Amino acid sequence: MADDPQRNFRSAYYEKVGFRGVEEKKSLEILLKDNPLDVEKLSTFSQRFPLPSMYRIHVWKVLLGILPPHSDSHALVGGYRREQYENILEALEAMRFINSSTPNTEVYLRMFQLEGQVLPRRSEIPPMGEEDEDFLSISRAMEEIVVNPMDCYWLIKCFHNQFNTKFGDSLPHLPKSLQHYLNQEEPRLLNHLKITGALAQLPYNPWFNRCFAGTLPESSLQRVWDKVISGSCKILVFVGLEILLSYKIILMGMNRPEVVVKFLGNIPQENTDAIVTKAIDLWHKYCGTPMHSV
Amino acid sequence: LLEDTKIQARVELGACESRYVAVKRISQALNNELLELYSLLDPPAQTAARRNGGRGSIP
Amino acid sequence: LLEDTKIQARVELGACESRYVAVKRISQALNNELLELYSLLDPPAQTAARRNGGRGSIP
Repeated sequence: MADDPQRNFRSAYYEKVGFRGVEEKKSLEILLKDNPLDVEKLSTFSQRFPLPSMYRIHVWKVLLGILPPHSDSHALVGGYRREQYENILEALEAMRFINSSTPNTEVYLRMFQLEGQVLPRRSEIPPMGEEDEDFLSISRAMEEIVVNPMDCYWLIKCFHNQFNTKFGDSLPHLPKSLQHYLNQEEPRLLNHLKITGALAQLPYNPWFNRCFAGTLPESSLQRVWDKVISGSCKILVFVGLEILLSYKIILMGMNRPEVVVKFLGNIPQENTDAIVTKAIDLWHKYCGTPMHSV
Repeated sequence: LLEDTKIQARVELGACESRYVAVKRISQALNNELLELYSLLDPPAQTAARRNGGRGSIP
Repeated sequence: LLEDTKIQARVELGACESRYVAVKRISQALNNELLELYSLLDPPAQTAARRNGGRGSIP
Protein backbone atom coordinates (compact mmCIF):
# COMPACT_ATOMS: atom_id res chain seq x y z
CA MET A 1 0.00 0.00 0.00
CA ALA A 2 2.94 2.27 0.66
CA ASP A 3 3.83 1.96 -3.02
CA ASP A 4 0.44 3.06 -4.23
CA PRO A 5 1.36 6.14 -6.29
CA GLN A 6 -2.10 7.63 -6.03
CA ARG A 7 -2.05 7.40 -2.27
CA ASN A 8 1.39 8.94 -2.10
CA PHE A 9 0.26 11.74 -4.35
CA ARG A 10 -2.77 12.30 -2.14
CA SER A 11 -0.65 12.32 1.03
CA ALA A 12 1.76 14.77 -0.57
CA TYR A 13 -1.17 16.93 -1.52
CA TYR A 14 -2.63 16.84 1.97
CA GLU A 15 0.75 17.67 3.34
CA LYS A 16 0.98 20.74 1.12
CA VAL A 17 -2.44 22.07 1.92
CA GLY A 18 -2.27 21.22 5.60
CA PHE A 19 -4.45 18.12 5.77
CA ARG A 20 -1.60 15.82 6.58
CA GLY A 21 -3.44 14.79 9.70
CA VAL A 22 -6.44 13.26 7.94
CA GLU A 23 -4.93 9.85 7.25
CA GLU A 24 -3.07 9.79 10.55
CA LYS A 25 -6.27 10.47 12.42
CA LYS A 26 -7.95 7.57 10.64
CA SER A 27 -5.15 5.16 11.49
CA LEU A 28 -5.21 6.30 15.13
CA GLU A 29 -8.96 5.71 15.24
CA ILE A 30 -8.37 2.16 14.03
CA LEU A 31 -5.76 1.62 16.76
CA LEU A 32 -8.13 3.00 19.39
CA LYS A 33 -10.81 0.51 18.38
CA ASP A 34 -8.57 -2.41 19.35
CA ASN A 35 -9.53 -4.35 22.45
CA PRO A 36 -7.22 -4.70 24.25
CA LEU A 37 -5.41 -1.59 23.11
CA ASP A 38 -1.93 -2.20 21.76
CA VAL A 39 0.08 0.19 23.93
CA GLU A 40 3.25 -0.47 21.93
CA LYS A 41 1.56 0.54 18.68
CA LEU A 42 0.04 3.61 20.30
CA SER A 43 3.51 4.64 21.54
CA THR A 44 4.97 4.21 18.09
CA PHE A 45 2.15 6.20 16.54
CA SER A 46 2.66 8.98 19.03
CA GLN A 47 6.41 8.99 18.40
CA ARG A 48 5.90 9.36 14.66
CA PHE A 49 2.88 11.63 14.35
CA PRO A 50 1.30 14.47 16.26
CA LEU A 51 -1.74 13.32 18.25
CA PRO A 52 -5.02 14.85 17.10
CA SER A 53 -6.11 17.07 19.98
CA MET A 54 -9.47 15.31 20.38
CA TYR A 55 -7.70 12.04 21.24
CA ARG A 56 -4.67 13.41 23.06
CA ILE A 57 -5.86 13.08 26.67
CA HIS A 58 -7.25 9.62 26.04
CA VAL A 59 -4.01 8.39 24.48
CA TRP A 60 -1.91 9.95 27.25
CA LYS A 61 -4.05 8.18 29.86
CA VAL A 62 -3.50 4.85 28.14
CA LEU A 63 0.24 5.41 27.66
CA LEU A 64 0.66 6.44 31.29
CA GLY A 65 -1.28 3.42 32.54
CA ILE A 66 -4.15 5.43 34.01
CA LEU A 67 -6.61 3.72 31.69
CA PRO A 68 -6.15 -0.04 31.24
CA PRO A 69 -5.78 -1.51 27.74
CA HIS A 70 -8.88 -3.69 28.14
CA SER A 71 -12.00 -1.64 27.57
CA ASP A 72 -14.09 -3.95 29.77
CA SER A 73 -11.85 -2.96 32.71
CA HIS A 74 -12.39 0.76 32.21
CA ALA A 75 -15.41 1.10 34.49
CA LEU A 76 -13.83 -0.86 37.35
CA VAL A 77 -10.43 0.81 37.18
CA GLY A 78 -11.98 4.22 36.53
CA GLY A 79 -13.98 3.76 39.75
CA TYR A 80 -10.82 2.91 41.71
CA ARG A 81 -9.06 5.98 40.33
CA ARG A 82 -11.97 8.24 41.26
CA GLU A 83 -12.21 6.89 44.81
CA GLN A 84 -8.48 7.23 45.31
CA TYR A 85 -8.63 10.84 44.17
CA GLU A 86 -11.66 11.69 46.32
CA ASN A 87 -10.27 10.00 49.43
CA ILE A 88 -7.05 11.98 49.28
CA LEU A 89 -8.85 15.23 48.66
CA GLU A 90 -11.25 14.65 51.54
CA ALA A 91 -8.43 13.91 53.97
CA LEU A 92 -6.47 17.01 53.00
CA GLU A 93 -9.59 19.10 53.54
CA ALA A 94 -10.20 17.53 56.94
CA MET A 95 -6.60 18.27 57.86
CA ARG A 96 -7.13 21.83 56.68
CA PHE A 97 -4.20 21.50 54.39
CA ILE A 98 -6.33 22.84 51.59
CA ASN A 99 -9.52 24.82 51.35
CA SER A 100 -11.69 26.24 48.62
CA SER A 101 -9.24 29.05 47.94
CA THR A 102 -6.15 26.86 47.54
CA PRO A 103 -4.90 26.99 43.95
CA ASN A 104 -5.44 23.70 42.13
CA THR A 105 -1.75 23.27 41.46
CA GLU A 106 -0.99 23.40 45.18
CA VAL A 107 -3.82 20.95 45.85
CA TYR A 108 -2.19 18.55 43.38
CA LEU A 109 1.18 18.99 45.05
CA ARG A 110 -0.21 18.21 48.52
CA MET A 111 -2.08 15.20 47.15
CA PHE A 112 1.10 13.98 45.54
CA GLN A 113 3.05 14.52 48.77
CA LEU A 114 0.45 12.66 50.81
CA GLU A 115 0.62 9.70 48.43
CA GLY A 116 4.40 9.79 48.56
CA GLN A 117 4.37 10.03 52.38
CA VAL A 118 6.26 13.32 52.30
CA LEU A 119 3.47 15.63 53.33
CA PRO A 120 5.07 18.18 55.69
CA ARG A 121 3.62 18.84 59.15
CA ARG A 122 0.99 21.50 58.84
CA SER A 123 2.51 23.49 61.67
CA GLU A 124 5.86 23.69 59.93
CA ILE A 125 5.33 23.80 56.19
CA PRO A 126 8.70 24.52 54.60
CA PRO A 127 9.04 26.85 51.62
CA MET A 128 8.77 25.13 48.25
CA GLY A 129 11.94 23.37 47.15
CA GLU A 130 13.26 23.02 43.62
CA GLU A 131 11.50 19.68 43.12
CA ASP A 132 8.21 21.13 44.35
CA GLU A 133 8.63 23.98 41.88
CA ASP A 134 9.25 21.51 39.06
CA PHE A 135 6.06 19.69 40.03
CA LEU A 136 4.07 22.93 40.23
CA SER A 137 5.38 24.07 36.88
CA ILE A 138 4.29 20.85 35.20
CA SER A 139 0.95 21.11 37.04
CA ARG A 140 0.32 24.63 35.78
CA ALA A 141 0.90 23.53 32.19
CA MET A 142 -1.17 20.36 32.55
CA GLU A 143 -4.00 22.39 34.03
CA GLU A 144 -4.12 24.45 30.83
CA ILE A 145 -4.32 21.28 28.74
CA VAL A 146 -6.71 19.17 30.84
CA VAL A 147 -10.04 20.55 32.03
CA ASN A 148 -11.19 17.82 34.44
CA PRO A 149 -9.35 18.14 37.82
CA MET A 150 -9.35 14.41 38.49
CA ASP A 151 -7.89 13.60 35.07
CA CYS A 152 -5.47 16.45 35.58
CA TYR A 153 -4.16 15.09 38.90
CA TRP A 154 -3.72 11.58 37.56
CA LEU A 155 -1.96 12.83 34.46
CA ILE A 156 0.41 15.07 36.41
CA LYS A 157 1.21 12.33 38.90
CA CYS A 158 1.78 9.59 36.35
CA PHE A 159 3.65 11.88 33.95
CA HIS A 160 5.93 12.98 36.78
CA ASN A 161 6.49 9.44 38.03
CA GLN A 162 7.01 7.89 34.64
CA PHE A 163 9.35 10.65 33.56
CA ASN A 164 11.56 10.34 36.62
CA THR A 165 11.56 6.56 36.66
CA LYS A 166 12.28 6.20 32.98
CA PHE A 167 14.56 9.15 32.37
CA GLY A 168 15.93 10.12 35.78
CA ASP A 169 19.29 8.57 34.90
CA SER A 170 19.42 10.18 31.45
CA LEU A 171 18.64 13.72 32.60
CA PRO A 172 22.19 14.63 33.71
CA HIS A 173 23.50 13.70 30.24
CA LEU A 174 21.12 15.87 28.25
CA PRO A 175 23.20 19.09 28.42
CA LYS A 176 26.20 17.23 26.94
CA SER A 177 23.97 15.81 24.25
CA LEU A 178 22.69 19.30 23.44
CA GLN A 179 26.26 20.52 23.00
CA HIS A 180 27.01 17.59 20.74
CA TYR A 181 24.15 18.34 18.36
CA LEU A 182 24.74 22.09 18.51
CA ASN A 183 28.27 21.38 17.40
CA GLN A 184 26.89 19.47 14.41
CA GLU A 185 24.40 22.13 13.45
CA GLU A 186 26.01 25.44 14.38
CA PRO A 187 29.55 25.18 15.78
CA ARG A 188 29.99 28.96 15.73
CA LEU A 189 27.07 29.45 18.09
CA LEU A 190 28.38 26.72 20.38
CA ASN A 191 31.73 28.40 20.45
CA HIS A 192 30.21 31.78 21.19
CA LEU A 193 28.18 30.36 24.08
CA LYS A 194 31.30 28.63 25.41
CA ILE A 195 33.52 31.72 25.24
CA THR A 196 30.96 33.99 26.87
CA GLY A 197 30.35 31.47 29.64
CA ALA A 198 26.65 31.19 28.77
CA LEU A 199 26.81 27.50 27.89
CA ALA A 200 27.08 26.40 31.51
CA GLN A 201 24.16 28.61 32.44
CA LEU A 202 21.57 27.66 29.84
CA PRO A 203 18.14 27.02 31.41
CA TYR A 204 18.68 23.26 31.65
CA ASN A 205 16.33 22.83 34.58
CA PRO A 206 13.20 24.35 32.98
CA TRP A 207 14.07 22.68 29.70
CA PHE A 208 14.87 19.18 30.86
CA ASN A 209 13.48 18.72 34.38
CA ARG A 210 10.23 20.56 33.65
CA CYS A 211 10.02 19.41 30.03
CA PHE A 212 9.63 23.04 28.87
CA ALA A 213 6.63 23.73 31.10
CA GLY A 214 6.71 27.46 31.70
CA THR A 215 8.95 27.99 28.67
CA LEU A 216 6.64 27.03 25.81
CA PRO A 217 2.94 27.89 25.60
CA GLU A 218 0.71 24.85 26.10
CA SER A 219 -0.36 24.62 22.46
CA SER A 220 3.24 23.91 21.46
CA LEU A 221 4.17 22.14 24.66
CA GLN A 222 1.63 19.36 24.27
CA ARG A 223 3.25 18.28 21.00
CA VAL A 224 6.55 17.88 22.83
CA TRP A 225 4.89 16.00 25.68
CA ASP A 226 3.34 13.59 23.13
CA LYS A 227 6.89 12.43 22.45
CA VAL A 228 7.98 12.37 26.09
CA ILE A 229 4.92 10.45 27.25
CA SER A 230 5.30 7.92 24.45
CA GLY A 231 8.88 7.23 25.48
CA SER A 232 11.49 9.75 24.36
CA CYS A 233 13.37 12.25 26.48
CA LYS A 234 15.81 12.94 23.65
CA ILE A 235 13.19 15.16 22.03
CA LEU A 236 13.86 17.66 24.84
CA VAL A 237 17.43 18.06 23.59
CA PHE A 238 16.21 18.92 20.10
CA VAL A 239 13.63 21.42 21.32
CA GLY A 240 16.39 23.16 23.27
CA LEU A 241 18.66 22.95 20.24
CA GLU A 242 16.00 24.42 17.96
CA ILE A 243 15.36 27.30 20.38
CA LEU A 244 19.08 28.11 20.24
CA LEU A 245 19.16 27.82 16.44
CA SER A 246 16.04 29.94 15.99
CA TYR A 247 17.53 32.81 17.98
CA LYS A 248 21.06 32.33 16.74
CA ILE A 249 21.51 35.92 15.49
CA ILE A 250 20.19 37.44 18.70
CA LEU A 251 22.29 35.08 20.85
CA MET A 252 25.45 35.79 18.86
CA GLY A 253 24.98 39.44 19.71
CA MET A 254 24.82 38.78 23.46
CA ASN A 255 28.11 38.73 25.28
CA ARG A 256 27.04 38.41 28.89
CA PRO A 257 25.72 35.09 30.18
CA GLU A 258 23.07 36.71 32.38
CA VAL A 259 21.61 38.44 29.31
CA VAL A 260 21.42 35.10 27.52
CA VAL A 261 19.80 33.46 30.55
CA LYS A 262 17.26 36.25 30.81
CA PHE A 263 16.40 36.07 27.13
CA LEU A 264 16.03 32.27 27.10
CA GLY A 265 14.01 32.35 30.27
CA ASN A 266 11.40 34.39 28.49
CA ILE A 267 11.45 33.56 24.79
CA PRO A 268 8.93 35.16 22.42
CA GLN A 269 5.75 33.04 22.38
CA GLU A 270 4.77 33.70 18.74
CA ASN A 271 6.71 31.16 16.73
CA THR A 272 7.04 28.34 19.22
CA ASP A 273 4.91 26.08 17.02
CA ALA A 274 7.45 26.37 14.22
CA ILE A 275 10.26 25.73 16.71
CA VAL A 276 8.61 22.50 17.88
CA THR A 277 7.95 21.37 14.31
CA LYS A 278 11.58 21.94 13.36
CA ALA A 279 12.76 20.27 16.57
CA ILE A 280 10.73 17.15 15.78
CA ASP A 281 12.19 17.10 12.25
CA LEU A 282 15.71 17.39 13.64
CA TRP A 283 14.99 14.66 16.16
CA HIS A 284 13.79 12.36 13.37
CA LYS A 285 16.84 13.30 11.30
CA TYR A 286 19.35 12.36 14.00
CA CYS A 287 17.52 9.58 15.79
CA GLY A 288 15.58 8.10 12.88
CA THR A 289 11.84 7.78 12.55
CA PRO A 290 11.11 5.44 15.42
CA MET A 291 9.58 2.11 14.64
CA HIS A 292 9.64 1.34 18.33
CA SER A 293 9.48 3.74 21.19
CA VAL A 294 13.03 4.62 22.15
CA LEU B 1 -7.56 -23.40 32.82
CA LEU B 2 -8.94 -20.06 31.63
CA GLU B 3 -11.92 -20.38 33.94
CA ASP B 4 -9.46 -21.19 36.72
CA THR B 5 -7.45 -18.06 36.06
CA LYS B 6 -10.58 -15.95 36.11
CA ILE B 7 -11.69 -17.38 39.44
CA GLN B 8 -8.27 -16.81 40.95
CA ALA B 9 -8.29 -13.21 39.71
CA ARG B 10 -11.70 -12.62 41.22
CA VAL B 11 -10.58 -13.99 44.58
CA GLU B 12 -7.49 -11.79 44.61
CA LEU B 13 -9.48 -8.74 43.68
CA GLY B 14 -12.00 -9.54 46.40
CA ALA B 15 -9.22 -9.79 48.98
CA CYS B 16 -7.83 -6.45 47.91
CA GLU B 17 -11.32 -4.98 48.07
CA SER B 18 -11.89 -6.11 51.65
CA ARG B 19 -8.49 -4.86 52.76
CA TYR B 20 -9.40 -1.53 51.24
CA VAL B 21 -12.79 -1.40 52.95
CA ALA B 22 -11.18 -2.11 56.33
CA VAL B 23 -8.65 0.72 56.07
CA LYS B 24 -11.21 3.02 54.53
CA ARG B 25 -13.33 2.63 57.70
CA ILE B 26 -10.37 3.55 59.85
CA SER B 27 -9.57 6.59 57.77
CA GLN B 28 -13.22 7.64 57.85
CA ALA B 29 -13.22 7.43 61.65
CA LEU B 30 -10.01 9.44 61.89
CA ASN B 31 -11.40 11.93 59.44
CA ASN B 32 -14.52 12.45 61.55
CA GLU B 33 -12.51 12.71 64.73
CA LEU B 34 -10.33 15.36 63.15
CA LEU B 35 -13.31 17.40 61.98
CA GLU B 36 -14.84 17.18 65.44
CA LEU B 37 -11.63 18.18 67.14
CA TYR B 38 -11.18 21.16 64.90
CA SER B 39 -14.70 22.30 65.58
CA LEU B 40 -13.89 22.24 69.32
CA LEU B 41 -10.58 24.00 68.90
CA ASP B 42 -11.51 27.08 66.94
CA PRO B 43 -15.20 27.65 66.38
CA PRO B 44 -14.76 30.43 63.80
CA ALA B 45 -12.88 28.09 61.51
CA GLN B 46 -15.71 25.61 61.92
CA THR B 47 -17.76 27.36 59.32
CA ALA B 48 -14.86 27.19 56.90
CA ALA B 49 -14.43 23.50 57.61
CA ARG B 50 -18.05 22.79 56.88
CA ARG B 51 -17.88 24.81 53.72
CA ASN B 52 -14.82 22.95 52.54
CA GLY B 53 -16.12 19.64 53.71
CA GLY B 54 -17.82 18.97 50.40
CA ARG B 55 -15.40 16.63 48.76
CA GLY B 56 -14.23 17.21 45.26
CA SER B 57 -15.13 20.86 45.58
CA ILE B 58 -12.12 22.17 43.77
CA PRO B 59 -13.06 25.45 42.15
CA LEU C 1 -6.29 -15.58 25.45
CA LEU C 2 -5.07 -16.98 28.77
CA GLU C 3 -2.12 -14.59 28.78
CA ASP C 4 -4.50 -11.79 27.92
CA THR C 5 -6.80 -12.60 30.82
CA LYS C 6 -3.83 -12.69 33.17
CA ILE C 7 -2.67 -9.27 32.02
CA GLN C 8 -6.13 -7.83 32.43
CA ALA C 9 -6.39 -9.25 35.94
CA ARG C 10 -2.97 -7.90 36.86
CA VAL C 11 -3.89 -4.40 35.72
CA GLU C 12 -7.16 -4.45 37.67
CA LEU C 13 -5.44 -5.73 40.79
CA GLY C 14 -2.75 -3.08 40.41
CA ALA C 15 -5.34 -0.31 40.35
CA CYS C 16 -7.12 -1.78 43.38
CA GLU C 17 -3.81 -2.09 45.18
CA SER C 18 -2.93 1.53 44.45
CA ARG C 19 -6.25 2.69 45.90
CA TYR C 20 -5.58 0.59 49.00
CA VAL C 21 -2.07 1.94 49.50
CA ALA C 22 -3.37 5.49 49.12
CA VAL C 23 -6.04 5.08 51.80
CA LYS C 24 -3.46 3.51 54.10
CA ARG C 25 -1.24 6.56 53.73
CA ILE C 26 -4.24 8.79 54.28
CA SER C 27 -4.88 7.04 57.59
CA GLN C 28 -1.28 7.57 58.62
CA ALA C 29 -1.41 11.25 57.73
CA LEU C 30 -4.70 11.77 59.58
CA ASN C 31 -3.31 9.93 62.55
CA ASN C 32 -0.20 12.12 62.68
CA GLU C 33 -2.32 15.22 62.41
CA LEU C 34 -4.56 14.07 65.26
CA LEU C 35 -1.60 13.32 67.51
CA GLU C 36 -0.14 16.73 66.82
CA LEU C 37 -3.44 18.40 67.59
CA TYR C 38 -3.96 16.48 70.82
CA SER C 39 -0.51 17.42 71.98
CA LEU C 40 -1.58 21.06 71.71
CA LEU C 41 -4.56 20.43 73.97
CA ASP C 42 -4.58 20.29 77.78
CA PRO C 43 -2.76 17.43 79.57
CA PRO C 44 -5.83 15.26 80.32
CA ALA C 45 -6.74 15.33 76.67
CA GLN C 46 -3.17 14.51 75.84
CA THR C 47 -3.43 11.29 77.77
CA ALA C 48 -6.57 10.50 75.87
CA ALA C 49 -4.68 11.17 72.70
CA ARG C 50 -2.09 8.63 73.61
CA ARG C 51 -4.84 6.15 74.24
CA ASN C 52 -6.54 6.94 70.96
CA GLY C 53 -3.29 7.18 69.10
CA GLY C 54 -3.13 3.45 68.77
CA ARG C 55 -6.24 3.49 66.68
CA GLY C 56 -4.71 4.58 63.45
CA SER C 57 -1.87 2.12 63.59
CA ILE C 58 -2.90 -0.23 60.88
CA PRO C 59 -1.59 -3.75 61.02
